[in-house]
Amino acid sequence: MQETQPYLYFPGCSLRTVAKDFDASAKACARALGFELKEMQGWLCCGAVLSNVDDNLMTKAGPNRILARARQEGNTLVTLCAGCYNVLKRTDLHARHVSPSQQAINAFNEEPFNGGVDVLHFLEILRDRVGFDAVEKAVKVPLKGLRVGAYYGCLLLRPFGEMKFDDPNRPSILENLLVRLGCTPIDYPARTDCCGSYLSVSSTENIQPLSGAIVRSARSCGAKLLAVSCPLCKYNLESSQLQGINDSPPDEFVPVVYFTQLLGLALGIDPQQLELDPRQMQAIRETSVSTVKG
Amino acid sequence: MIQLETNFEPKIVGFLCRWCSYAGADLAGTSRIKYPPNVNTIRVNCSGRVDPTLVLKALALGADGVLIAGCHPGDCHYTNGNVKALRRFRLLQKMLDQFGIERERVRLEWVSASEGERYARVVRGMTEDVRSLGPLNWKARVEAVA
Amino acid sequence: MGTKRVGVFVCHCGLNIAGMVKVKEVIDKANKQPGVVFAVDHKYLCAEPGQTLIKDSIRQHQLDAIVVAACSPAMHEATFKNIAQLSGLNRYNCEVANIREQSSWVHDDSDKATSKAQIAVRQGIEKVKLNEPLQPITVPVTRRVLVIGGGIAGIRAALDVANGGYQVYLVEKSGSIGGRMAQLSETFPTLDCSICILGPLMVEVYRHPNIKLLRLSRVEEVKGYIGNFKVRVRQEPPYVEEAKCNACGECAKVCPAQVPNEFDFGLTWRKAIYTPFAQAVPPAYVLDSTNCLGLLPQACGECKKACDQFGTGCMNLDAWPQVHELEVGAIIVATGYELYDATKLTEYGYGIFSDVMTSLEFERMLSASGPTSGEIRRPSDGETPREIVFIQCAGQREPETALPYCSKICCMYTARHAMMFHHKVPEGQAYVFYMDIRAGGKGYEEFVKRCQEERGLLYLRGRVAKVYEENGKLVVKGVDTLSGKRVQINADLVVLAVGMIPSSETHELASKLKASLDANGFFSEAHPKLRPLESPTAGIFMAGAGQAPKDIPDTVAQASGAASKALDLLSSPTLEREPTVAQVVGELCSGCGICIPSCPYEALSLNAETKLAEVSEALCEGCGTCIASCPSSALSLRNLTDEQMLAMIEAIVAS
Amino acid sequence: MTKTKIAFNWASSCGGCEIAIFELGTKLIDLANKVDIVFWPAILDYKYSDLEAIPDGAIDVAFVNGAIQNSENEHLAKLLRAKSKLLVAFGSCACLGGIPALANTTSRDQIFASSYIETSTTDNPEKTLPQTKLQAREGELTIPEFYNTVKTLDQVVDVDYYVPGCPPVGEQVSKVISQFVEGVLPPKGAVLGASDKSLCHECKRVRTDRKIAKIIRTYQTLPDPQKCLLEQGIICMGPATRGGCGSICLDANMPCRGCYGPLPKAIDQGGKMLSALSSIFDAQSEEDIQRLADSVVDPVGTFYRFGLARSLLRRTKP
Repeated sequence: MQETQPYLYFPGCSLRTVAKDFDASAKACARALGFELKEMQGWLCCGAVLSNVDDNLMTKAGPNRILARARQEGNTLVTLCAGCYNVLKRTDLHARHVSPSQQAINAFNEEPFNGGVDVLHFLEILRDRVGFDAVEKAVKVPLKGLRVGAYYGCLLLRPFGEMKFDDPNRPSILENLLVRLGCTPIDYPARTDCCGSYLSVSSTENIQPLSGAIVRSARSCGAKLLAVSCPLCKYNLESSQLQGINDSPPDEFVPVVYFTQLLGLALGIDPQQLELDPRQMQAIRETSVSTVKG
Repeated sequence: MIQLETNFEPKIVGFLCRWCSYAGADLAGTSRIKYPPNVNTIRVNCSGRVDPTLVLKALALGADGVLIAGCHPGDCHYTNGNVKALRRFRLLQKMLDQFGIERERVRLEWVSASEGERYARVVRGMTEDVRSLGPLNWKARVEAVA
Repeated sequence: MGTKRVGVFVCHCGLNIAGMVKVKEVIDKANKQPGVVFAVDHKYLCAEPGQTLIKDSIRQHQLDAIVVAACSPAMHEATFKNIAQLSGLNRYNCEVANIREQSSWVHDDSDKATSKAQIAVRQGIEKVKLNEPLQPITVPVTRRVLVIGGGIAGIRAALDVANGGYQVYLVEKSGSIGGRMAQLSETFPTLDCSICILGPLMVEVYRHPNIKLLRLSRVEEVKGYIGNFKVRVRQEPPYVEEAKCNACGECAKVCPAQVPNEFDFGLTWRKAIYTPFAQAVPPAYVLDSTNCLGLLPQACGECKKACDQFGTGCMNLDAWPQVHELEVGAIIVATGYELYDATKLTEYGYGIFSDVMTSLEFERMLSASGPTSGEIRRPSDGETPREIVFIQCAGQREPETALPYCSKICCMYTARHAMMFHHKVPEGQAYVFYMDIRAGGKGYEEFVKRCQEERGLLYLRGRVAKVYEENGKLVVKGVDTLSGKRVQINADLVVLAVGMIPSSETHELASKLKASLDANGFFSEAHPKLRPLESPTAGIFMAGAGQAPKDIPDTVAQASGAASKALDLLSSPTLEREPTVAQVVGELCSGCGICIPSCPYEALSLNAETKLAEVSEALCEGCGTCIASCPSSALSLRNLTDEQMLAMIEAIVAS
Repeated sequence: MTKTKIAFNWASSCGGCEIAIFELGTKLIDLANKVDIVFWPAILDYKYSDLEAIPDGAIDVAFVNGAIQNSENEHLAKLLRAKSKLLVAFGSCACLGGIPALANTTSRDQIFASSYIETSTTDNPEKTLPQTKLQAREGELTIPEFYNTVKTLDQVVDVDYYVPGCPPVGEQVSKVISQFVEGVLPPKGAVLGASDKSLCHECKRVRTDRKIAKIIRTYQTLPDPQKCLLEQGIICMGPATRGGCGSICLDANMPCRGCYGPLPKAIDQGGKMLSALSSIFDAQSEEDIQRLADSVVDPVGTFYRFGLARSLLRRTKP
């Protein structure tokens, strides 16, 4: 069950800046579950979702370079950020068959890449390699009664034809994990709605209607906490509440955490190490019947 | 010995079963799907008609590859002629390994009457594989080392 | 044989061939081949002038054999063989070289396409030189027809053949004929009551002296060939004597076993002993042994007691399945359709939200004989829905996730559903999400227009992104591409126009029939334009939605067409078979017997005296598997001998 | 009457064919009265010069056994061809390449390496390999050039008749020779001393159902002497091999190895046997089929034990 050999790991920009907590908690969880996340050599920005634009080859150069380098070190690459996962997985798929665009990219890059890196999400490692049973066995502090709304967003799931990660309309992988941690996952309609993504940069006013609606939907279905796997989603879901443009009173604030942080707590890892802030901890303690230390 | 000729065009003999694969090839035609012209086909009633000896003969005569295509297992117009083809093919493959003839050169594929796209894919794939292996040129090879 | 005078005819097929293949060069190359005394090209060889050209040239140049380089032999081989015969040649002295489907249409380099065509022609020349003149083998025709499937297609086909004076076996897997049409309430565009127009036909089938109806039956095995099929049909016992049963229903009253009624898609219940529906034919009860409390050993037997006491005593609980060995000359496949599994369309939440239903379930609800006797009610709480959303193209025209094709009838019945809803719930509001309206058909466009103009009926051009439940309502989120606005409807009921797929057992049946299926699992036709009623496998014809999604008029038309095809086949007592069968060269055969098991038709045997192999020509299908297995090369396939194979291989390799 | 002038010669062979002629025993004496043996290095000392001295076409019939594996074999074959009216390929090696032709699965270099360097019994520190020429005190010494590919007799000279067998069985040999003495001969190119039907035709074993569920090798079992060996899972070349040998191997409860060569119409003995054998594999699933195919150890050596040089491919890929 437990993997010993380290997994090659691509952190991505956000996990080095705004999402250090995602990175830290994931690494801590991995260790607790008996495997290592080995950071790949010379990684660079995945190009984010830009590289999904087909006519812009330049944006594809980066991810191809990343995968070409990863290929040196192995043939699987683990990601945490849903955005990086989406970009890298689709870049690999695209590279697998010959196409003019791929040839152009390979002509441009110093090292040609023709696919063959299995880009995996940390969740897939937990489910397919470690196994949820093993995860459940490793749980020290079941998060009993913690009512969590899993939020997927778009990038993990779509386009379905390429991602094939989970059912794009009724995904379940996060819920299945949360149950093993003792949580009570909340089903709410907006689980897979778009958070607004980069509109938070270009046109902030559009975030409220989108992310706000998601938070409201989750709250109305009884979620006390939102679990995500994407720094941008997290930012949007939080800012839509913090910006004050959210009608909801502060006590109805729904904290947003990374699924790895909940996993960490359940595995008995110290909240500081998981970089959970007080507000989040408070929300967790309030609702979880079990005693979460720290 | 054999110097690789530039822009080498593989010569491939294709034995296609009339009910599935030949119809599939025709469908590729009616659908105007493009594929390389390197396979000339011989229409047989069933892939089970294809005697391994004929494959050997084609190779000895100078073919760079041989493609045998029949109905998917279970769909044979003659119940299980394709299974008999498979029995012969597997043993033939083993023997061709000993003769040093690359597996890419002699292939058995299942192509149904509705799989025009698949037929085109098979031909593309095989032509490219054989092209990268270079000419077989059996007679010359053998005489070169007399 | 080698000294045949061969003529080569190269067809331009307009520009289909000449546009890519350099016909002149093909001619020149052909002229250089030994044995070729004449070669000519023509714009359309298959048309009258072309055929005349062939005929005249054969006479003029005393040709012994011809090669026609044109479209695939699958297209016009027969035509060209006929013309050869008309011109005094043996029809087997004609070969077709495929330079269209397998050359001009699939290559874009004119030179390469041309040289490939030249090789194809050379193959034909080498082969035809070694062809021997043959006479077709004549075999008797069994003048009976098997119709598989008792829906409207099967019913129509069976009646037409039966009225034509031949005996028909009609095999139906369920307890009654009628099929899908029996489940419909009305039919578009005329709004006829479906069962009212179907019912009489069902009864006609039941009463017809030439039709033997086998319900609860399945085809187990199909042997033989066109004109002489041997079919094994297994019939489950109804445990009720059809003739005696008067459908009094006493048995069902006492039956303790309740099961969801499949005829109503589980919207109602039935007993383990039941009649499939009110107008079922035959009008007799059926015991479904899988849901019965137990027959072996008998667990309850209440039904029999009731039947003996109050009914006609027509029950027999010790009945066994029957196996029928049928001999028929033609088979008509009318296996119909099912709906795509709507639970796979997770965005709509079918199977999760009880008020999301399929169009066929809604159809039952509209039906006067249905679960709500025609009233429209929400399954969840029995309330009358006010806001109803119809989603067209559900799981259709979606190559990536569901069905790539269009089911053709959904636009029409959805319009009808919306209209019926509005008639039954005048104050209600109906919304229809559509991609585009496909109303090709007599009176169809007019019908849809009428519906669209109905008050309280709103057509929205766009797709639905998701459906979810929120405080007792179904929230339907979609987009109206005409206004460019996202729309959200809080609906009481959602109806999915789910796509049609071939019946579940189609693939299994197809491999028994050796009939090929298309990429979507429907029966494929011999030619999409010219032979739409025939399977590529001779003697098998198709009718109805088993071949492709279609509406009732098309189905009925196709059924009558298939029937007349079958009648045509049966019209003569004998039929000619390809003589290109296997033969044994006695002096070469050593009687090793390797070939015997290789024949799927038991056409090979060892002669009792000579101990040598011999072929029964009537049984041989000419697959040639035995030829490959013969270590002495004593077996050969007429007009596809090893010599000919070698000649063709050489033509390919040596060029 | 003038006696028929006969020559015997051996090329690359084991000498068994010579023994086959001795097998005639006392018949040899009667033969000696009818014929006049002008060249027979196996039993009398002849030099090339003796053969060269014979005027062209002076020999009535020359029997050559053995395959052509070196330049001497070829030289003598050509010489005899010139000197003789009729040339007969005698025995499987001359007709088909025979056992020596299994060398066609490897190459001269590999053969030299194993014979002169690798084998444990070899002591050859300088790794000296056979040279065609060598300057010695006595002058230039030469040995024949060893060929990469073994050939059949008719691949180097025109052959009139073929007598297969490893070796050809005794009574057949005497029949054949008397055929030549009496000069009653079939058209050129005919196979003498063998049947035109497969061994199965004369095999006395009982055949029931043509099915093979598994392949066994002779050392793994004691076969039932009554039943067809093929049906017992032992690969018997009988179906694809000419009869006429009197099925002596089968009488010894051993499978036919194919020494009498391909049947008249068969394009390729090995290919035909492969097809026949796999055709009766009792397997439907991909796995079972693969398993059965894998259980055929060394297809080339089995199906072409005697016929490799005469086969369609003739040798493995150089």
